[in-house]
Amino acid sequence: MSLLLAAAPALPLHKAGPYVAAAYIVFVVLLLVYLAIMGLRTSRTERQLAELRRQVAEREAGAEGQPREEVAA
Amino acid sequence: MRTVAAILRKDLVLELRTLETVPAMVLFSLTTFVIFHFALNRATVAGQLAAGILTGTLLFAAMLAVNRLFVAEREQGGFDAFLLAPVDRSALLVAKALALFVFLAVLEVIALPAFALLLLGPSLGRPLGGLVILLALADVALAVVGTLVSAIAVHTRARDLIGPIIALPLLIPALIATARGAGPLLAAHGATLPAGRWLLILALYDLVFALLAYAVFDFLLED
Amino acid sequence: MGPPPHIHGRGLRGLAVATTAVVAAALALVFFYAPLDSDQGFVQKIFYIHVPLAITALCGFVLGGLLAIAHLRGGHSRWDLRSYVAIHMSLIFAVGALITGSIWAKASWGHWWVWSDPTLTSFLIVVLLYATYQPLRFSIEDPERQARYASVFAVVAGAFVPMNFIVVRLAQGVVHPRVLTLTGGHLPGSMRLTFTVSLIGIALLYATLCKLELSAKRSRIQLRRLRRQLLGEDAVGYARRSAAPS
Amino acid sequence: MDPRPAIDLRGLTRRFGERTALADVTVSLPEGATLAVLGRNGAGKSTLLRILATLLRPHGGEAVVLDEPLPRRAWALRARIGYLGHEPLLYRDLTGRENLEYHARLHRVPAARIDQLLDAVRMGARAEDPVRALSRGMAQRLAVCRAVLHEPRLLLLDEPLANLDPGAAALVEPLIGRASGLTRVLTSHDPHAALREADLVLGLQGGRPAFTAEPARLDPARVEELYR
Repeated sequence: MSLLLAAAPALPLHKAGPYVAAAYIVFVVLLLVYLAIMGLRTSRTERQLAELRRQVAEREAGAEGQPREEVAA
Repeated sequence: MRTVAAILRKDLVLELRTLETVPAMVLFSLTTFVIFHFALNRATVAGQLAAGILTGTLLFAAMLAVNRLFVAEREQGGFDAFLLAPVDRSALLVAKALALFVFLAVLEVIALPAFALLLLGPSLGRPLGGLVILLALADVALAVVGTLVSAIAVHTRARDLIGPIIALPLLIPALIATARGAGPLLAAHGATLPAGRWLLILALYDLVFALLAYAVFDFLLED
Repeated sequence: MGPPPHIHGRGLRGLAVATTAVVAAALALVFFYAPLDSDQGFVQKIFYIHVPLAITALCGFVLGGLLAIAHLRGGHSRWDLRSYVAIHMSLIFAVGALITGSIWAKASWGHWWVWSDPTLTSFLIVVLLYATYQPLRFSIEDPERQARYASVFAVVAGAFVPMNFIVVRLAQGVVHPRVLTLTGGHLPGSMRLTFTVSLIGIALLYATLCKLELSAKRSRIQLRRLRRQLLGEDAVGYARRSAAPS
Repeated sequence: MDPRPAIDLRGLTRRFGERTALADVTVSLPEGATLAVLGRNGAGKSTLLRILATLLRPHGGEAVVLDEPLPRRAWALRARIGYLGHEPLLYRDLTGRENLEYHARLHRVPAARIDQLLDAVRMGARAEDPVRALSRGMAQRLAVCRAVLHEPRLLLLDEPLANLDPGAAALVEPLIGRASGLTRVLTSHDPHAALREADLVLGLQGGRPAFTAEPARLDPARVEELYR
């Protein structure tokens, strides 16, 4: 290991470390931000779906009692 | 071909009558040369710097024409009128690209001597032939890509913005070849002909985009 | 009423598991198996994330163009949706590639940006071009026209990607770290293995995220359609203008 | 020969995004007859005419116009239809004659036809003026010339008399009126005028056909209902 390092004329490990870490952190952060956004969007879709289900159930319950009302055009 | 000629003729007559596009391009170019004179604080430029100023200015001036190219068609029913005729739709692409090419050629006939007069250090006489070949190939690139992008942008809400932001990155390879090819021509005691590879790149670029534009143009007219 | 529809498409779970496994394996190989580069040392580890990101993004752009051809030929909006997702995701990957590339440039050449590197430069041009994809879509209100024009853009830009790389490479001398010669000719076997696994991992990640995005978009489109059918046109309200296909 | 209808629409549908502009329009019009399309603004009249003019492609149903199925044979149809829309489709900075010459070249029509038409609508004296200098009515007369320049068999007229005074309307009558003997589809801001001209009336309400009837058998109340 030390032999290999000695052969490298580039940055030594303690200087190169932060750069490599930064590159991989950028990747992870991008991924996490994207997944967070997707999570928010999915939960919104699910909320709207639940809302829709509730509305449909309400309509069906209402329609049983009385004849269907036509929505005025 | 007759359809292309009819549209081209109509466009040139319209431009002659309204003088909307080419004079604006010429004025823009001249003003830009003056701006470069002050911004660089130089009396004369030569070599790659001169080539960069010239090609950059022509590229931006071309954007003015790209923004205007289809506006009359959109606002005065030219698209409908054309679509109602039993003609090949590619004729519109060819005619508009030719019109844009003519506008650019006229612009350069005025802007090139003006550039030589205002900014260029070395004489323009010797490399003129090579420069004309290079600019002709560059104009084909500008005309083809400009027409394609203009046809896309004219139906967007922010067409004056969408046109240039799409056209400019697409034209960077053409700009690279033109500017790098023109650099040695505009140097003191420079070359008289641009290096073959830049001409080749430009010709290849022209060919690829001409075929691409031809292939996709119909989809921009359909409704 | 049937069971609640699955938000996530078929096969997404398996794909996600495979992606996680390969990415984890790639990271392990990068940090515990691959030898240190003799020229660059530890910094060269960035190579294993930067280059796969860039390659995947570019392939994704071209893929977006191919999907757009399918849309233009068949006229069905599902191809437009696929093309949109491919380009959208590629743009995110491309931004990642640009940032990691910039960090690498700083670490190995001392500058955040180097013009002398044709690959990085052409990559920037491509990103600048594709950055106009969303504004273009957003600027066209009629959804059908939006889809068609976006596809035309995707086809032209997809063909532009390879051409741009050729021209920029011709215009500049090749001053790139030699690990980047992707033929792999110079890479020692262990490095090549690590690189290949990283590339597969990133490509799998791209596929997973595309699938995720695609199924999320589809659910929302379905939801809108259902609301319109069940509750009438008025219940849905005016569609918010959007750059995404609908 | 089997007299196939000039226009044969079955379940024609067209959407704009999520909005349905035209739904399930079925109508059949014999050669030489006139169809009046009535309805409020936004009822789908213009959309129907633009589909027939091959400017919009239908999204559903079948449309056969002059024996040519749309949109597949749109190209072959174009030489035989004359379309007069809301816009005159003339360049404002060209003269009337230049505009007509441009269209004559697109349609491969001899230039002699232009003079003939200009005389017919009494625009000969103003033919060298740019269109921007003309009144709306004069531009509309030029637009009529443009629409019939190539001697179409089918006329699609979207409010053709909107900008014309009675004198000018009389001038264009032989070209686009009943006297032309052509198959016509027209819309009008004045339903009663349209009813006088029509052999068949199609009422549109929110993109859907409300009725299809001959004017003589049409209950006026149903027409009133369209505009309420």
